[in-house]
Amino acid sequence: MSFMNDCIAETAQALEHIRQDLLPELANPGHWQERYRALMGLARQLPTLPEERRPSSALIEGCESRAWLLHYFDSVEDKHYFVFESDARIVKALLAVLLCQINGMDNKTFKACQLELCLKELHLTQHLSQSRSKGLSSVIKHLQQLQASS
Amino acid sequence: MSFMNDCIAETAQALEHIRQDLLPELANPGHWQERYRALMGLARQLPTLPEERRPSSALIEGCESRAWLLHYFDSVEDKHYFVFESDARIVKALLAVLLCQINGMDNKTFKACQLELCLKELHLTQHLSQSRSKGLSSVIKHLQQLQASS
Amino acid sequence: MAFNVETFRQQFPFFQANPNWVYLDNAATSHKPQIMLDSLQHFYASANSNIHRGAHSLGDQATQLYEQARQHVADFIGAEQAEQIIFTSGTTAALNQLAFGLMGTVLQPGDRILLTTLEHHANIVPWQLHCQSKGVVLDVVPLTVDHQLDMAAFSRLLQHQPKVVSFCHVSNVLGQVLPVADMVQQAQAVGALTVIDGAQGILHDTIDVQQLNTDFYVFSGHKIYGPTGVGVLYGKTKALECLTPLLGGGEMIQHVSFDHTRYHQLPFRLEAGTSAIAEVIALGTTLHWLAKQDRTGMRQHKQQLLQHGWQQLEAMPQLELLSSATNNAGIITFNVRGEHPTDVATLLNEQKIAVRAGQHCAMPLFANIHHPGAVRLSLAAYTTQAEVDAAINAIRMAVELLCPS
Amino acid sequence: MAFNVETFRQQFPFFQANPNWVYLDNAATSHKPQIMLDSLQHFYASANSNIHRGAHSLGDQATQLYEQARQHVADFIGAEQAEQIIFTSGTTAALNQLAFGLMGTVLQPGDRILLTTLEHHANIVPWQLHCQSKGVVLDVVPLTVDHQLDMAAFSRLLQHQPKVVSFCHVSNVLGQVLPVADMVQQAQAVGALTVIDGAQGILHDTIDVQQLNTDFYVFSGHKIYGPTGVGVLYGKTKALECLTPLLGGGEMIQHVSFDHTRYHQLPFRLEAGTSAIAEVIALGTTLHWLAKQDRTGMRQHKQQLLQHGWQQLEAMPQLELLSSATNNAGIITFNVRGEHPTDVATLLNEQKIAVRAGQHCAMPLFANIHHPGAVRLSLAAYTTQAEVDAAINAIRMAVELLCPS
Ligand SMILES: Cc1ncc(COP(=O)(O)O)c(C=O)c1O
Ligand SMILES: Cc1ncc(COP(=O)(O)O)c(C=O)c1O
Repeated sequence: MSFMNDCIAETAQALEHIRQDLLPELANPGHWQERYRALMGLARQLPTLPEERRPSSALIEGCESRAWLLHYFDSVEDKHYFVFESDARIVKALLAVLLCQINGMDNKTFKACQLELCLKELHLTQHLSQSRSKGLSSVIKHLQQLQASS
Repeated sequence: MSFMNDCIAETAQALEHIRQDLLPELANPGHWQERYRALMGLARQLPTLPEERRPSSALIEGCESRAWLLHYFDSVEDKHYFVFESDARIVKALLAVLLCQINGMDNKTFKACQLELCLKELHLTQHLSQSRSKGLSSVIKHLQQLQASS
Repeated sequence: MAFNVETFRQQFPFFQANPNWVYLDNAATSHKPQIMLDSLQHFYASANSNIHRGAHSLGDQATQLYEQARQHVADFIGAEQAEQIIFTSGTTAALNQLAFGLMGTVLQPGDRILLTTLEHHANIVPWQLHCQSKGVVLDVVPLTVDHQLDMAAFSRLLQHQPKVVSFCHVSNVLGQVLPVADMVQQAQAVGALTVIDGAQGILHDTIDVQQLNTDFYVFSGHKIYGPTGVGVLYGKTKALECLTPLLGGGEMIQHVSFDHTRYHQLPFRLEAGTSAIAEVIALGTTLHWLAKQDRTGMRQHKQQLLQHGWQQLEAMPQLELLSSATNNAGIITFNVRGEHPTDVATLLNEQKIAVRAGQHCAMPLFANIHHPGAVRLSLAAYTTQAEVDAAINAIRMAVELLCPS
Repeated sequence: MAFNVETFRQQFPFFQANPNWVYLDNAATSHKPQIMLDSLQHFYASANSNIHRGAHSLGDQATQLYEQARQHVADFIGAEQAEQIIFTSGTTAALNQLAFGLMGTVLQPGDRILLTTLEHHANIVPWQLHCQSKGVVLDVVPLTVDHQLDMAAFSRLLQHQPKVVSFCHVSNVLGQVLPVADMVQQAQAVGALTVIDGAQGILHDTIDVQQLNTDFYVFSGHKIYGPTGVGVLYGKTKALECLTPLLGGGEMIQHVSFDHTRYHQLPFRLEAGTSAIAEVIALGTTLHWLAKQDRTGMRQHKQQLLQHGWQQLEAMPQLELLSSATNNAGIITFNVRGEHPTDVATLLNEQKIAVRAGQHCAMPLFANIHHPGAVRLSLAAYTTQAEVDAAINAIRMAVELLCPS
């Protein structure tokens, strides 16, 4: 578990950084290239989950790319943590933008959280929201199941 | 065979009458009702082939109605004869108009006869030629096989 | 405001193009409203792309239009979820999917299927095609002497505990409307899955598949003002999950290797290959439009024409009417005594009255009622009283020519 | 006179409606010429009727248009007789008809079928669907290290005496044109029936099925400027006669009773239910029009664009090209090293370049060449050099964003 503990901590740190520094940047309607540069940079800040740590039970199937989402609940601290990976860089960045709004929440806040609103925060370009929405809504569905069972 | 001999003779007589008296009448482009009255009258002149004389080997399947065509070659007299029936009156009349041009032919003439031209002689209204053409061309095909094997 | 047939009719360009024709072959196929044509044009001319690939916005847009059509169809028949709508190439394809897809899952050797004598070949042949090799037995509900479905026999045959009961909503020959809700209930009481062939029924009445509670309901686009090449297979989710796909191919598949193939979820699992994309979208548009029309008014108008026509024809002694005036979706079927139906149709056609004659893809029915076929006038909401009157006059003329007194 | 892409392109209204887009997803579906749209409009607005019923002139006219379309298709591919053209709902449906229809007639338990690693799922899954229950075995021709079909292995695998050999004319992933004439000859020498999946091949080159001598050739309308919802199954008469119909229903039938059903002759036996009438007619019109275009010029133009695009992309060190520049029908498939193809497609889409990314319904191929998928640019005769250049610039931008140096 020690590797995963490190990974959780590292991810949490990166997500917190993303939430504070990068999220506001994405909210600025700039040139599309700038938004993607920000997204790519953001993806690069996150640790890589090695292949052997991507169990098929964590697989979320999107259109043509795959994503893995692992969830941890620290009952002592009362905090929800996520670790994730995708073979597509843009998907990984989008997951980061979504999950940085949730990671570290206490159980009560997590259960009450309106996940669809987090999606809005993504400020995606129009296309991105269309073509990724299928993949992202599987993630949202998955998270909603977690909410219900937490 | 005596019944069929009568039938062949009766049919031949009716067809001859049709060829001489009614065919020219059909050639007159009159009102459509007149043409059909002529066709119906013509069908009524022909003997009826009883059900038990309609072998399935003689069945020519058209669109939604059936026709039976029997062929006899009198090698002594060198003459081709036909006997036919249809459950649709108009089909029977059309067969009569076609066959009255062929019935009684000697073998040489029959083999040389251009059957498609006989069809033209039918002077059908436009629809009739379209919707009946499928059924009539099966008849023509059948006759052509007879030509080839005679 | 009452339903106005002229206003409705004006939306169908066919009638402007063919002002001299009286079209009473609506059970074979319907004409198309301008909005359906516009939908096809719009899609091909500006939104055309393949769907469900998600690699570019043009494809996303086309996918949205396609999935919106699925929702429109679901709304039109009152389905609980859009995913319960499977697009096929027509009623025939839908019934084949059912016959093939239930064999081996729901239907095991020795099991029984119950059909009725009223069925169209499309609801007979697919079952036959697979029954023999699978050892499944077909039972058939007979008719009463007055050509009604024998409901007592239906109940009796259900005692054989068929696994599947399949019947038409409306007979394409007689126009007869079956008591489908009652039949579904009886069939389900013995544990059968129900299939309703709605090819003729879908246009007759507003339907609500949830209220009907049928497991499956199928229909064709072309008979309900939509394009050719598309049909609908509705099923309850559980019922659809029983179906082995009839067609394998692209996009129905989650994973393919040469050893093994894993299917996608519904509805994609049952929609192999590139769908009839433009046709699906145009059908959705058409049904969305139709749902907003005065459907009660349309039905009443058709009933009025039916009664009017039926009474006139009943009064003609040379005619034998096969369909009845009550409980009829808008079809008058008859024969001229002693004459072949195709002769009658030929004479009507000369007068530019388009009807159908023959056995209407329902040979077992005609064998049962001992007619060689029949002439069928089938009405639609855009049919006018003047058209019905023209048809009646033309029938009089045909009778006069066929049976000179 | 040389082929003029601008003149040709003007016939496709999609481009006027979408002047800002560069459409390079032609292998997924093609755009439609005005003449195809006009054909649909004309049919629905003035000639609409059901076919093959023969009861009225409107139906006769529609039937004539439909059968004329069959003749147009026969002429387009050089079929001996129109009756050898079966209309289906698409390539996928045609291949399913073949897989289902040959089982039990040509294919007996223990028999073998030979496919290739290049196949689209539509030419894999239908065979799998029926092979298992029928005890028929699939063999697969592998690729060489440079992604070419291993022709030595093909010859070797033929020694197992497959009863059916089925392969694509052109790979939808790599654009590779297979030596189909040679393959047909080799396969027939061991007594196999040959199936060519022409979904991509039909547009590439003028084809002559008699010269090719293949037993079957199939393709979809929507990929060759025609409508969705229609496809073609060509077969030699003897080969078609081996097929058990996949679909049962109306008009394929000569006689139906509840005990027994007798089929009609070809082609009707294999066209159950109301066909995609309008789509068939529009496809016929489209192919008739296409046959009169400068097809050599079109092919040369596409080859020129292919070479131009290929050279530019080859020169980019971040790219790995999967398709080759020779023997290629007009598809450039590549990956940006270390990047996922969907990311590349997303960045191209932002620049309004429509391409496809992923596994292109050919998972076994990607498993074989060890790529998670690829980006595919597929060209058509209406593609301009300016479009290819715009795509190349957009790829440069995508690379810059994905791999900042
Ligand atoms: C080689 C090949 N075969 C088959 C198909 C399936 O065609 P359709 O989806 O039109 O049935 C395609 C289309 O993607 C293809 O490219
Ligand atoms: C009751 C019924 N079922 C099935 C069908 C077959 O429909 P389609 O030919 O559109 O597949 C028809 C159409 O004639 C019908 O009337």
